[in-house]
Amino acid sequence: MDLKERIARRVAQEVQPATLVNLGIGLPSLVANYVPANAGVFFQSENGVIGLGARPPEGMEDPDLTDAGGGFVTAVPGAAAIDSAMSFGLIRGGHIDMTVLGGLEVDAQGRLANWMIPGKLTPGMGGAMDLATGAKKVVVAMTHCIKDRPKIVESCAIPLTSARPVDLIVTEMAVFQPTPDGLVLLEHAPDTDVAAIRAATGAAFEVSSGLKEMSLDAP
Amino acid sequence: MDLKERIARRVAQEVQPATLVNLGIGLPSLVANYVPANAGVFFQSENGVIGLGARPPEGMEDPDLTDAGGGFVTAVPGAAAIDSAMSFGLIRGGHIDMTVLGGLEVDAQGRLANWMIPGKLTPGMGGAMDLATGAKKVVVAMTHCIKDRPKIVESCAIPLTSARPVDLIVTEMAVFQPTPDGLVLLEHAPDTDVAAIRAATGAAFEVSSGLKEMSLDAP
Amino acid sequence: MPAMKRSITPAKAASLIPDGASIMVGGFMGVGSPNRLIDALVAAGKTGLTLIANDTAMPGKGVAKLVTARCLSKAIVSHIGLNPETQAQMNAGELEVELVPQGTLVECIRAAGVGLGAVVTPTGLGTPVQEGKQTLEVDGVSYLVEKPIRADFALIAARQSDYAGNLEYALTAQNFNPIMALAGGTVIAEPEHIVPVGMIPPDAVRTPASLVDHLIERAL
Amino acid sequence: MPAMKRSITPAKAASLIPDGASIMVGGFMGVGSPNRLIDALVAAGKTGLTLIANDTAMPGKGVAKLVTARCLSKAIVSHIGLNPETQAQMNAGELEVELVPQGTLVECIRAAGVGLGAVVTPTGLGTPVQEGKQTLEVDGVSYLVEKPIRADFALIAARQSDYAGNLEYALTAQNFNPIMALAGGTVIAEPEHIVPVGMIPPDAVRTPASLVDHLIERAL
Repeated sequence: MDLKERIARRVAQEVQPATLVNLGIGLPSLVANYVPANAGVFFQSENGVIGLGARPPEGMEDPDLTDAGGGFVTAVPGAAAIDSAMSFGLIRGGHIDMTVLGGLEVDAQGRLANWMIPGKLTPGMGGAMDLATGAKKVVVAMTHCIKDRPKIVESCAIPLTSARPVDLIVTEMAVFQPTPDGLVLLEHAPDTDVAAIRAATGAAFEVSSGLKEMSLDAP
Repeated sequence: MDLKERIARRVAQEVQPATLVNLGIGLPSLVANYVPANAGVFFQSENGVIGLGARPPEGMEDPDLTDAGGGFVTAVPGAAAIDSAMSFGLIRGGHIDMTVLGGLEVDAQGRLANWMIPGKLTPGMGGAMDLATGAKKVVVAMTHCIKDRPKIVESCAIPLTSARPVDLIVTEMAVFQPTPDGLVLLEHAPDTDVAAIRAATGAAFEVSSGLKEMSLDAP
Repeated sequence: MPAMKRSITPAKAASLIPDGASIMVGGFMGVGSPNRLIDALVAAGKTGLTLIANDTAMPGKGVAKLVTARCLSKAIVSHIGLNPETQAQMNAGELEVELVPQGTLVECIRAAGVGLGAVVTPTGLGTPVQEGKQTLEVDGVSYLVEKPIRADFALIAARQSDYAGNLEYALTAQNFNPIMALAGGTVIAEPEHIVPVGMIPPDAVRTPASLVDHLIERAL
Repeated sequence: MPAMKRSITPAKAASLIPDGASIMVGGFMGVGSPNRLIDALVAAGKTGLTLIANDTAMPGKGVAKLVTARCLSKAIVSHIGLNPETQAQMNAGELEVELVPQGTLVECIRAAGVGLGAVVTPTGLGTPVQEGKQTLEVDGVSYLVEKPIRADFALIAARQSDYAGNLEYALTAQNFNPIMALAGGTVIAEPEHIVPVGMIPPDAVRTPASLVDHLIERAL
């Protein structure tokens, strides 16, 4: 199981039945693979569809049905097509039960930075600022480090995506919950321990009294 | 020709071809009767239809197709059904070329009051404040007096509908244009003159150098 | 596959709404209102409700039944002119009426639904609507700051739903319904028809299923 | 009967748009963009345009052609990550790029279209998006005040139009199109099909005809 699959499996456990969920592009989009088809979950894609389905078989694409990355998708029975005002109305109005976003950095308060690296890369925020500010629950799904450099840091070196702390951070090593008193380690991966997590984390954190091992079973 | 028909005929001359027009309930709604069918005019009803048609024959009503007063209407080919947000988005966004509103009072600056009489009657403003503030051109269609009391007054005794002056006032006696310097009399009815209009008007007004007789031909 | 919703009776839906709750109810002069749900509220003898709606219709129609049955302590509406009962209860001090310009009303409901902090509008400036409100200057122009309007419950009428809760509306029965579906804490929809999931094309949906909490069963 | 519109060629439509104009263009990563009109702008060698769009797509698709052909002096968008040309021209100081959160972008376009003075939103607070902007406190909560975004022209893609200009959209090709149709000084729509007036049911219309100034003729 590669790191991304591990993270996606753990995040999938956060998806509640009968909810509306937005998955960011890249790693977060993998989460859909581990959500049971009978969970009654609707996936939203912010470009305008609620009820996103799997990639269509070759030769069965519709150029007018795509995800936020421009890739071909399908729609499940019961899907709705919406314009961008309704799409972001749902996001900003708190109608998205959960969003999963990728991360470049997260600070000790749990605030996400994921839309630009000054002087290097400026993809833009797209819908990330709206999702990070407006979704009911915000989960960051990211690798713990990039080239051995911790992505969870005391203070972000790059601009924030939102002043609102996220609700959960899931990496291949650990699960953290941001609280008003700082980060709390809830879970460690089966192949690591608190000391290793401390070594790979750039911010102080408390260890939950209920610390447990991360389950990698999909729900 | 009764007074209301006279007013409606004169207002109909203000309706430009190929425009979108909102008519208030009551007297203003009569204007539609004098707009040629081939003028390419769309009538909007703020409860949610663009392309309002005539009253349906008895036995051919649709309870889900009504005007702003709740009366049965039809829709012309090319009509669109819209929700209240789009309807008032069009009104407030300047997409209505012209609205015709009834009036209780209009002041010397051309500001309309038509939604309540304190202590007596409070129908409410409905969409009148939005129309008076947002339509591209606002025409007031009203009888000149009520029980010999002028409705055009120096200062309104009842609350204003909008701080924005209207563009034209049409009564059975006269046509006035509000300007930054006050009201200007543009036209007098065939059966009256400036002196009679002065006697029936509670506000000072200039007489246009191009004063002419009101035409009562429908366009 | 989306979550499905088992439809409930109007009486059951009414039982979810406590006395004193705020309710937004779709409809325009009685057209496009959830009539069986309104009847159930009257039958249950609800009191102290705050009504948010375009108008109070005319006696015997739509939300006017809530006025007549004295279910309301407050009404936030744009027009009461066709309902003498509203006017009478207001004048007698039995019903508080807050009049809001119709465009401001729908925009403030939308603002609550889409997470905006306020509506910034010229409508109402220089009129009694301005009283007690903030103004905001943008590029040298003054606007009124109107606050979002939300409610504990949104009671919606629709032409058709599927069992997921996707809603379609018809003609002028649409009016405030799709906007209110965004702004109610709990959204109860009363469709005329309920069809299986998959029967409504995605492009025909005006209110996505996720916004709807309860469906009223179709009339027999 | 509504006014009808004689459809025009993409080249004729492009000739209406002067160098230096601001244009909003529908589309999301190239999906739902008025492609023949974009090609015509490129063919006409337009320069100095300000583009307002969700993104700059990917090279060879949608509005990316305007970037590649150097038709633009400024782009107001939420995302440029899939178009390295945009990034390169920005870094070289040849193209000014203003990044706006996507929800704020669509809401500011809508605000311009529906006559609101500003958008009051929490999105962007405490981030670089806040720089130089007013904040507004409502009931003790701070929000960012974002200004309406309008353009000289809105260039819209639609699945179908009638000859009055009523527009229908399809699936995710809808995106910004119906909102931009509210906010362009002149609105030019490029439908895939144009049908006689009366063929589109009133409830299927997403952009009413009155908003559309010009229709591009259908492709052969």
